[in-house]
Amino acid sequence: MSAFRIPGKGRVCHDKPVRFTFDGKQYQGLEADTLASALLANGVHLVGRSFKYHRPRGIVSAGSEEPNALVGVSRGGGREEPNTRATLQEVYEGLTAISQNRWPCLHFDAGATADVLHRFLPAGFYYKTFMWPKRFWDRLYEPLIRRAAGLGVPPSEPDADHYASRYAHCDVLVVGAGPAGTAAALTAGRSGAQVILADEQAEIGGALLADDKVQIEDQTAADWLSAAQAELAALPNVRLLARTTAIGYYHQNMVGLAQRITDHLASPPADAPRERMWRVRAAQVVLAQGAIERPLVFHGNDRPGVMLAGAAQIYLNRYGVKPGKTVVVVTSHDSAWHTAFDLADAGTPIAAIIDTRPAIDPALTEAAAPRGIEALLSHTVTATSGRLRLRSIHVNAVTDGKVGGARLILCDTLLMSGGWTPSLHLFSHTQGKLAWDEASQSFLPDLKTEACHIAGGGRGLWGIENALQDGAKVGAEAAMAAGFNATAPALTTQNDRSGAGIIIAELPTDRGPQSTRSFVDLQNDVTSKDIRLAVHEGMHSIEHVKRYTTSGMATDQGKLANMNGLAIAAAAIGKPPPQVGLTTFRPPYTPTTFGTFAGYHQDDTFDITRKTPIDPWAADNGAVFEPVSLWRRAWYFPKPGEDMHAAVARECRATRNAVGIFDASTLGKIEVVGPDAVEFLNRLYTNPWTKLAPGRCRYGLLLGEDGYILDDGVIGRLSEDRFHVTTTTGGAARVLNMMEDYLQTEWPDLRVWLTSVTEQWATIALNGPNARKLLEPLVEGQDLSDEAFPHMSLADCTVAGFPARLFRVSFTGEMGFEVNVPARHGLALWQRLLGEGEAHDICPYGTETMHVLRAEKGFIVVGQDTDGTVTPGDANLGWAIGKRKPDFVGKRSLARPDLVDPNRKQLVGLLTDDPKVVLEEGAQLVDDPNRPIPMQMIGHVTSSYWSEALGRSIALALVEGGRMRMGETLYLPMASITHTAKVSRTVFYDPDGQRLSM
Amino acid sequence: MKVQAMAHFSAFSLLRNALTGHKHWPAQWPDALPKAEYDVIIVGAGGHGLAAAYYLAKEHGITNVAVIEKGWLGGGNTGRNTTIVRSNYLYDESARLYDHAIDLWDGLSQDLNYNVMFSQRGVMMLAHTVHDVQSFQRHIHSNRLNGVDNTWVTPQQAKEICPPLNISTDARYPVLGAAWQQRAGTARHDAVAWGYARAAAARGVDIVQNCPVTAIRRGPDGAVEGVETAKGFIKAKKVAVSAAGHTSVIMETAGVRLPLESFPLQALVSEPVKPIFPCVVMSNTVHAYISQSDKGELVIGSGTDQYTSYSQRGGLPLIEHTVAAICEMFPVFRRMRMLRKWGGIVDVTPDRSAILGKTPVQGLYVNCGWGTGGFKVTPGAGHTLAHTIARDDPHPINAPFTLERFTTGRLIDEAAAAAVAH
Amino acid sequence: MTTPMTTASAVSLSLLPEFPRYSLRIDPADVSAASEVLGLELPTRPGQRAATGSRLALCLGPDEWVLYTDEADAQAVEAAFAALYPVTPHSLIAISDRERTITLSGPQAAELLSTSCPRDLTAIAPGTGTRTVFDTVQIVLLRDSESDFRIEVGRSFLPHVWALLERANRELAAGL
Amino acid sequence: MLLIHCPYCEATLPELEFTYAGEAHIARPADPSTMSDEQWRDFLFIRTNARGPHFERWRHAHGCGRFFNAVRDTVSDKFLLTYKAGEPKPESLPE
Ligand SMILES: Cc1cc2nc3c(=O)[nH]c(=O)nc-3n(C[C@H](O)[C@H](O)[C@H](O)COP(=O)(O)OP(=O)(O)OC[C@H]3O[C@@H](n4cnc5c(N)ncnc54)[C@H](O)[C@@H]3O)c2cc1C
Ligand SMILES: NC(=O)c1ccc[n+]([C@@H]2O[C@H](COP(=O)([O-])OP(=O)(O)OC[C@H]3O[C@@H](n4cnc5c(N)ncnc54)[C@H](O)[C@@H]3O)[C@@H](O)[C@H]2O)c1
Ligand SMILES: Cc1cc2nc3c(=O)[nH]c(=O)nc-3n(C[C@H](O)[C@H](O)[C@H](O)COP(=O)(O)O)c2cc1C
Ligand SMILES: [Zn+2]
Repeated sequence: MSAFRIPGKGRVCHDKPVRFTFDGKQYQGLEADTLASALLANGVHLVGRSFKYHRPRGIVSAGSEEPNALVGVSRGGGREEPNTRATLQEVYEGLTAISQNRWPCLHFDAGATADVLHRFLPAGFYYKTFMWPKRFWDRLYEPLIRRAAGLGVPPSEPDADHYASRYAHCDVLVVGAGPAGTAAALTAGRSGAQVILADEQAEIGGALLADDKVQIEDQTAADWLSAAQAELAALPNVRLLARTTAIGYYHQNMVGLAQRITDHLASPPADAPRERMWRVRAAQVVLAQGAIERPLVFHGNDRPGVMLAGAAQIYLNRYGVKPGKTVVVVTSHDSAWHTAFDLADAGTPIAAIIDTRPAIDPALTEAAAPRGIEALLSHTVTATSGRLRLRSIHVNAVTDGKVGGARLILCDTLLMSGGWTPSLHLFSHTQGKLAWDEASQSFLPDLKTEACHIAGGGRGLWGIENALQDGAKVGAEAAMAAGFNATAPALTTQNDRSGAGIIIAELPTDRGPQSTRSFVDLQNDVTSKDIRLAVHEGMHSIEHVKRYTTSGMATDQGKLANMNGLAIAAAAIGKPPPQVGLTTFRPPYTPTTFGTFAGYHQDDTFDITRKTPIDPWAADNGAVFEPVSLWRRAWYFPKPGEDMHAAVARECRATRNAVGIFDASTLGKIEVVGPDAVEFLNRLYTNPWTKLAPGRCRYGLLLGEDGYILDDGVIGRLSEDRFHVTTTTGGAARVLNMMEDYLQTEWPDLRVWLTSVTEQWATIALNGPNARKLLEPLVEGQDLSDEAFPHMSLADCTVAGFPARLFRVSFTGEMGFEVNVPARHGLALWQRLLGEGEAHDICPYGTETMHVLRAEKGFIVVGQDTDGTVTPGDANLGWAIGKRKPDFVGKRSLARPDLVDPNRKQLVGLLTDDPKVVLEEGAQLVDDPNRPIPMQMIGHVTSSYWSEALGRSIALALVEGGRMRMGETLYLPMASITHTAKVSRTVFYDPDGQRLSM
Repeated sequence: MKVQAMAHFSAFSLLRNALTGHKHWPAQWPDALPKAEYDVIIVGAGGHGLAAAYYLAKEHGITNVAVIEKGWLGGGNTGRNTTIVRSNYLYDESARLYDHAIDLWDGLSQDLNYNVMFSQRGVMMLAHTVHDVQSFQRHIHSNRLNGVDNTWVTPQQAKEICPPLNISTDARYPVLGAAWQQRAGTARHDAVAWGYARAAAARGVDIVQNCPVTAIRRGPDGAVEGVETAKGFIKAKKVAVSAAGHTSVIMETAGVRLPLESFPLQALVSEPVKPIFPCVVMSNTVHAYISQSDKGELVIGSGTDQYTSYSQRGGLPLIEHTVAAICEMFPVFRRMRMLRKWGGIVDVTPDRSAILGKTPVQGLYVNCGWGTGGFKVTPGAGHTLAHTIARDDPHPINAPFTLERFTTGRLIDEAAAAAVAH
Repeated sequence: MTTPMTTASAVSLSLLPEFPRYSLRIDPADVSAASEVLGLELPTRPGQRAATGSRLALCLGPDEWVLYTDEADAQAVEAAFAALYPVTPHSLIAISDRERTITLSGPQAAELLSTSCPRDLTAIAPGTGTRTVFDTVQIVLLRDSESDFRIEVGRSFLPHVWALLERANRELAAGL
Repeated sequence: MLLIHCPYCEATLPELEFTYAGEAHIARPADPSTMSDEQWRDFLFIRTNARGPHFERWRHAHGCGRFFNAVRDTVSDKFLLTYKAGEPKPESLPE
């Protein structure tokens, strides 16, 4: 046991030693220690280096507000992380931590030369320098700055852990489980309300964990807390969440909680997530976050050994650790006196208590005397010394505002308290208004925007009894607001060490303003001088001061710095603090891992991958897939040794010469039913539908109201009142939503109903001269002859014994059928067709072959040959417009001046002069390749393939005035070569459509 | 005309001032009280408005100018964006405008005598689908012929440029390649606003902060007479509104309704770490944008929320999605921590391109609609806006960005072409 | 997908085979006609359901219901509505294969759902159901008892939902 | 994440079930062909973009499927009111 650990004291397990290493050296801590308390117990204060000047830094706080004690923690397997707060990380057997932002080591850091040069590196120095010579910025200055900046080293391997999430709904969410929060949760819990109580500490209790003097309801704080914990745990309507930080207060009482689940365990169970994001929706929220102690700003206030007084009390009473050998306290608030007394009583010599106040409660000085503590009122600290650990301080008397001569006091620990700041971060997330309280020199909650209540230290109350009673009262209010009957118990205490204080940011000093180095933001090395410089340079908004100095922008987000920074800035500006105001608090309350935000969205469940019923066959048969919207689709089916080109050429040949089989299940399908179905389609699609006979289908074109092509597909009329509409794969959801929108809001009088059947049907396309031969024997209930079932027909029938909706359509120019069967039968039908198809040289093909074959026929793919700026006319689809229809969606837009411009880009074919050259999709066209850059472009290639059927390349392109350029030679300047191509019609293959009935 | 002496910023002046305790730096911009009348009033002290004021003074000799800001200068989107600067836009009009901006960015620190930390670390736009590839190739070819650098890189090359990138072919959104613009990069957002403010102020421009413009006043002939503000009426024959998300509210007071909607756009930073991320990576498919600032934090951008809002907040689900996407592309970042997230109000037009030029009202100019991507154009927008105001006639570069295009249908639809944000 | 088995599961999950299922859309004014045909009173508030014999109807929206029945009854349902159409137009579409059904049962079933479903599950009483989302996937959620739920999910979304449920189920079993 | 009251389901439900559908009360003209280019532009593109109470449409897409109207304060993001599609624009708004 080390000299700094008090046997038997605190809430740590004295019989459960735990070994860990820091910077490679092994230490021993106790179970329930944090890394910080364990290091302090081993006499280690120096734990890190500051951001800018690389100054040696020690542990300042005992909570999540810690700016200095950030370490790298690793447990192998990609489980390494930078910037972990030693004050929150619990020790476990084998914990490995290292210090950061130092080279070569913590005790000797070359980066500390920045400290020597600090005069040349004031706030914003980089805005004023590094501009000459200009080219040095990218090559020299910036890389140097970057290397010096940053804190820890980022992980280099993928994280092996996983993360979880939960939605929760409750009547009352209590954030913070100090006396106020605990009492609130108890009161609300007893009323029967559903309660969640969350605290970011490992144990609930807050201030009670560190107070062994106070008696509550005639019990010790520890006993009362145990009873409260037990009662809360036993209430079925209460959920207790320790190690859980409320990170953000979002709209309408949704609070995000980040729960740390395994970081304190030596060997976490495999299925346990590391962290979990709770998204809690609460009817009422109680914010009982307590208050954060303010550091004091004075010359040399950043040395290892200088610590917040409240933190020392926590280390002493909760962890049984003494902060040092000889302690001095400097304060403007009573609370630090009690810390000094506790330490003295535990055997730590207190050299002096320095209080800036001229007069205080005499009870305090009276209590100091018998403990042998020298009490120095109206005094200040003007300097400190010691490189890696505090050695001494200068203490001066202040009389009538004048700072007297310095007296040297030797000490290794200086505890400071500048008073307390109510924690209102979450309240501020709601855009609730704060009001300045002159008496406590702090902001208190004022106008609320959400159903929330603030209790305890968060609204400036001091003392355990106040906190308990306020918590109980607010807990009852919250429960009642949520509709429960609650009564607040009267909780009484003895030995409650309530007190008072004044707020003081900067200690009086005898030093000239230029020779002080008084830190306001410890991590970012922002001094009071920097803040004054910013104001001096015209930064009169606190937001400018923040950004110019970076005060409050470090990983503690100004939890310690903001109020002191404000006080100093306000004084420099010459306005009272409330007129200057605070910067905005933003989520998360404390830094939260990306993994927690990502939750389950990791690896296989990062995003949905939709697969068709036939996908398993494709996967088994070597398909290469491509993602199309959320779907994965078989792209092509290479045989061993084939590249994409060879596979696609083979698939194309087979389809044109025999029969190809294609999984078209991803096509969107909507059934449109009702007496007004035809009218509905007339209004929506460009085409006329009235005359389409049942049993027949037609290509349909859908525009946005802006006149540009939005989607297309085949629409079949099943009966007078019933249509089967198909959409593109990516457009399915969008089109259905658009249809519902028009139906519900523009034309509610139409009697039509829409049902998505995309997933109801598996769709298998058969294309090729052998398609009918293959299919005919398998079909029952429908004659497939040209007469009975011509191109563009549909029928309900049976295929291979499965109920089917059969279309005769073709997207390839070959005779084609699309068989829809209930999805459960899709795979069986596919296999059956493949089996039967062997005799007909069947070949499965993927989306790439489908694209080639349709391009040979000049069929467009919406989204590839169109891009949201293409009209039907541009795409040669003027024929698809019902000329006599008075209106349809997008019609009016087509008459706008720019949309009737004859020089618009129009879809044409392109044939390269060299038939072997396959153009790049996206290649730009010019009519004169000899112009200088910027060269005027007149179009671009939208689709381009090797056409196996034609034995040459083909392409589609959008070209200005394209249809008037038939036969013209255009140029495609590439990086190192210019291709030439002639404009052609878009139909390259079988222009007369003879193959459709072959 | 009161022209403030601007202290020259340099390593030497820094040294000299260090020796005298930094007591002699003048204010970077004085707190101006509004005069009764100006030649030109610019509403909104974002980067764009300040840049316009600077170029009015510098290039057109018009210095009787006020920039009127409702809050603190640079506190709008200029102070809350992910600082991506690039010019590899598809359409000729956009490419010219954004490339004009890059030309101005290059040398801006020296021009303003303020280090705006323009860092040409390169921007990589990842292609995850065949469609992405087609679209990016179209951009690359178009850019080349427009003289804008943008090249295709393979997944392996992408990984060499950006080592944390996951290029596994098993990824849900595998990297099929990327468009890479080397001249692109980032700049320090605050410094841009401050640098322009300081340089404009030094040329006599008044910067009036904490002074919301409540209305634009028009005379009996319909022409602009000035602006109503929280500090009273201020006269000016020329008023330019450059108020990003708030533009439509102000323009409405002049009777001009605009095709604009204001959406929340969120961004976040991680805790600062040692250099790990050398360039900018954008993925439009998963809506995530990332770079590392000179201070070491990862700067990450998200997509817009679905509903319009002026709350500068935005929702949690979107942020969760963005962070998940970042972790998917860079699995080493899962243990990194989010330090802070915030929102901005971005003004979006139907074609996702800006409106920059004259309005139907005599003497009223507008610069808006930059949506999720106008930081990069700050110098270019300011420069051409100044030209438009000074000559009452657009610069050829901003001439296509008119309001009329929404009537004629001559849209500049970058979004339709590529679904590109930032 | 065959019915997978989970190990170390806190909640027992199973996948039901396809069964006859219909989407019924009809003008709210005509509901009684449909009720008559169906032989059960169609509930008119979203979330409510009614059952008789093998037939169960869940109201999803003001003019939308999902109907369940068994194979033996399917033809009868279709025929009855076909006969109704000329008098009272409506839309009845077979969607037996559109979705798959996952059952969840066990005391922790609601907790399991809460890992990805944003709804307040206490507000979904046994004997009711609703359309909602699980993660980013649209589902229909039916609550059969305090501890028994059904999720109906579009078949291509099933693997995603299933994977999430399994992961979360293991997590519940781990107890942390 | 917002909470939205669906006037059809008569329940207040998470935003994730809803999709935003733009400004409300912009009826599609009965006969677009009679509209001038300017009028048509206004219909297509010009929006109020109100700062404060905003009349807008939402769809309970993953619920009852209905489009409905809402008044939401775009400064606080708070819903003041929701009502069924087709109902008139409310004359007064709740506090
Ligand atoms: C999260 C986020 C990420 C982004 N990422 C990028 C990116 O990576 N790259 C990129 O190029 N762009 C990005 N953008 C967009 C970019 O930030 C903006 O397009 C750009 O900053 C706009 O500059 P501005 O000067 O026009 O507007 P702002 O900087 O918003 O300036 C407008 C000013 O007008 C003021 N104002 C408003 N109303 C009034 C009034 N009534 N009276 C007086 N003053 C008024 C405002 O207070 C504000 O200061 C991003 C935006 C956001 C929000
Ligand atoms: N040195 C001292 O004597 C001292 C110090 C502090 C408080 N107190 C006493 O305690 C009383 C305050 O009691 P209280 O209950 O208001 O505060 P508290 O400080 O006892 O409890 C606040 C609790 O909230 C938790 N918390 C804060 N933010 C959180 C977040 N975002 N998410 C989850 N948990 C969060 C903290 O971990 C802490 O446990 C004061 O009135 C004072 O008398 C005494
Ligand atoms: C590029 C960039 C980097 C930022 N880096 C930090 C940072 O390191 N620390 C920090 O606290 N905030 C950082 N911020 C966020 C700002 O603190 C602030 O949130 C943002 O400017 C929006 O302002 P608001 O939150 O005050 O509304 C950064 C912002 C930007 C745009
Ligand atoms: Zn609903």
